[in-house]
Amino acid sequence: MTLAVDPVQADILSPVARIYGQPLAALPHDLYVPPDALAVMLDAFEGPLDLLLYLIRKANVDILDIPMATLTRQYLDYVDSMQARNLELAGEYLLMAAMLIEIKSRLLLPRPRQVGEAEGDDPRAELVRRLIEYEQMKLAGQRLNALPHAERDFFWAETLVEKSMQQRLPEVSIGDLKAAWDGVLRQAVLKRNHQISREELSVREHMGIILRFLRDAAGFVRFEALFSPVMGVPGLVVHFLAMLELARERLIEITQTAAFEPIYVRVNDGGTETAETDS
Amino acid sequence: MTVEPKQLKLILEAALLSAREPMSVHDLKKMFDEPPSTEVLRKLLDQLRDDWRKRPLELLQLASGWRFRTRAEFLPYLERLNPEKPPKYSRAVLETLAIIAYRQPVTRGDIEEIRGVAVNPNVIRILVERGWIDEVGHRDTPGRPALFATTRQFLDDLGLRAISELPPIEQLAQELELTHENQ
Amino acid sequence: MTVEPKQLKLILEAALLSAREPMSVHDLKKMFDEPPSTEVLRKLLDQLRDDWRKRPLELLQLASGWRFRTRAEFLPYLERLNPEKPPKYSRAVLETLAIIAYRQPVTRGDIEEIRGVAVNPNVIRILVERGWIDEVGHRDTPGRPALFATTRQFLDDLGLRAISELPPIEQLAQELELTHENQ
Repeated sequence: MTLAVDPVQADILSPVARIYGQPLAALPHDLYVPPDALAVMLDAFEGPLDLLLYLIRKANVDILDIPMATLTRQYLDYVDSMQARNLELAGEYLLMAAMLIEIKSRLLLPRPRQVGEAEGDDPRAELVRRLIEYEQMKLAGQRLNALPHAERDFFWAETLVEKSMQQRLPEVSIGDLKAAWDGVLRQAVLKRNHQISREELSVREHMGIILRFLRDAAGFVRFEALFSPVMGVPGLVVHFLAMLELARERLIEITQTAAFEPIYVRVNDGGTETAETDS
Repeated sequence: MTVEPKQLKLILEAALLSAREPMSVHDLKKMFDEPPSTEVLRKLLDQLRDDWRKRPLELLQLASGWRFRTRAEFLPYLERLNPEKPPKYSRAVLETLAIIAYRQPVTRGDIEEIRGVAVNPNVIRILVERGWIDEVGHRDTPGRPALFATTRQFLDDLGLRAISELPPIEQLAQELELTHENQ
Repeated sequence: MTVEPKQLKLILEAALLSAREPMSVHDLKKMFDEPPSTEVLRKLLDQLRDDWRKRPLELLQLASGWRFRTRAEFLPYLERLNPEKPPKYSRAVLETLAIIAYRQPVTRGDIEEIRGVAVNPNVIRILVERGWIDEVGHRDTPGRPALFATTRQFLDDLGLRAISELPPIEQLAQELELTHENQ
């Protein structure tokens, strides 16, 4: 598409109206919009460029071949009616009016066309560039609006996560435990009222195991039942030591009715009998 | 411990259905002691998307990750649940958004030049509050005007992965010409 | 227009998967020009709940309506996406636990003697509820105080095979001396 640079031909006011080189017998019926009607649409336009685009589209003329005289007259009619009703809106519109008048007057001045003249030398070029860019953005805005929008055209999945279903328990590491023990020891040293002695830990663990076993058995348990070969020799020894320790601390009761009779063990439930003699 | 693929997919599904944000592959990996490879995750995400083909939600890959959304066909029903209609954006807002989206980063002055009118501060505020645009810097010209650009959330909310997925502007120019030829 | 049951179920699913609140049958009816009967809706909701039996979410009927919720088994994974700082035990709890672990079986009196302060009953309760200690008997002394020992679960939770795998007490005694000398 080329710009029709003949100023006279471009001016739709001239008797021979041409649009895309097509002569028009009469102006399109909607080329002229009465200013009163425009005033009704006062707020419908986003600015002078929007108004110009409207006038151009209404006139069915090519944006690249703007009939400056008609356009300018239409535009000024509109601005007049705007000014009559709403002065403060007119600032940008007036600036545009001045620009249109300037372009029109430049087009009217006959000027020989130079060879190799750039299109940009058409006085309308800058206006056309701005109109095209504005229209692009106007259409782009419509396109964006047509895209599905979150919350308007669709909703995100939103399901419940109930964190409270999963109770978070404090974590304790072996290191924490050791640090706590160190703290206890330091306290104990400061108080100097407690003797810390070397101790075989596993005996203590087996004391717990035996007590738990006896508790669950709830009554006398045969001595042998407390030992299992799977413990291995070291395990059995520790287990036996644990039992002796328990007896010494009077935590369990060991009974035997006569020599070589079965030995029974139970938790010391506070009965007055003592089992030490039998152990 | 490694999680087997079937279980893995269920975990991804649980996470994506309950997430309040799009989840990137990087985010998803955080759920595992021994995270599956990016390749495995992508494959499972694709499978998941396929699994949901006939379901009322669709799994989308957005700018900031993957997220489930309701399919458009259910909108007429769902919108009745929210009597509060989402705001319709004015032409001023939409045009400003388009200029920021297609010409970013731009200053208020750039927007005014393209639109030919002063920018109403409310228009910028609406877009900033929606989380769709933000200030990304200042142009080194007198007054050091703020430069605006669209955010990740803008892309996410429009279901796009990148700005390049916006309706192309070249196409608009073509349409412009086509419109003329048809007249 | 009436919607056929299959489509109806998809609409319900879309609504429930994207709802921010539990939805009552009354709410769900709002989506339709000609709402299905309460009976039909309940039947479909039951079906939907069944459909999701093997899926990572469960459809729950709560006091205020129906809602999809992530199944508990997936929470440990989701938890990692937004890790909250794990709660910590107080020094009293840790020291009591250490004493029980190293000196078991011990009575409350033993713990008090070692720590030099009275044992808060809550401390024992916390550890019992955690399943890390339990009563294994009573000492045959006046008042027959309960004896506490650590449990198998304590070992499991700390990744130990036996109490003997705790940092040995001899070492602690040496450290004690060293600490002592350094003072």
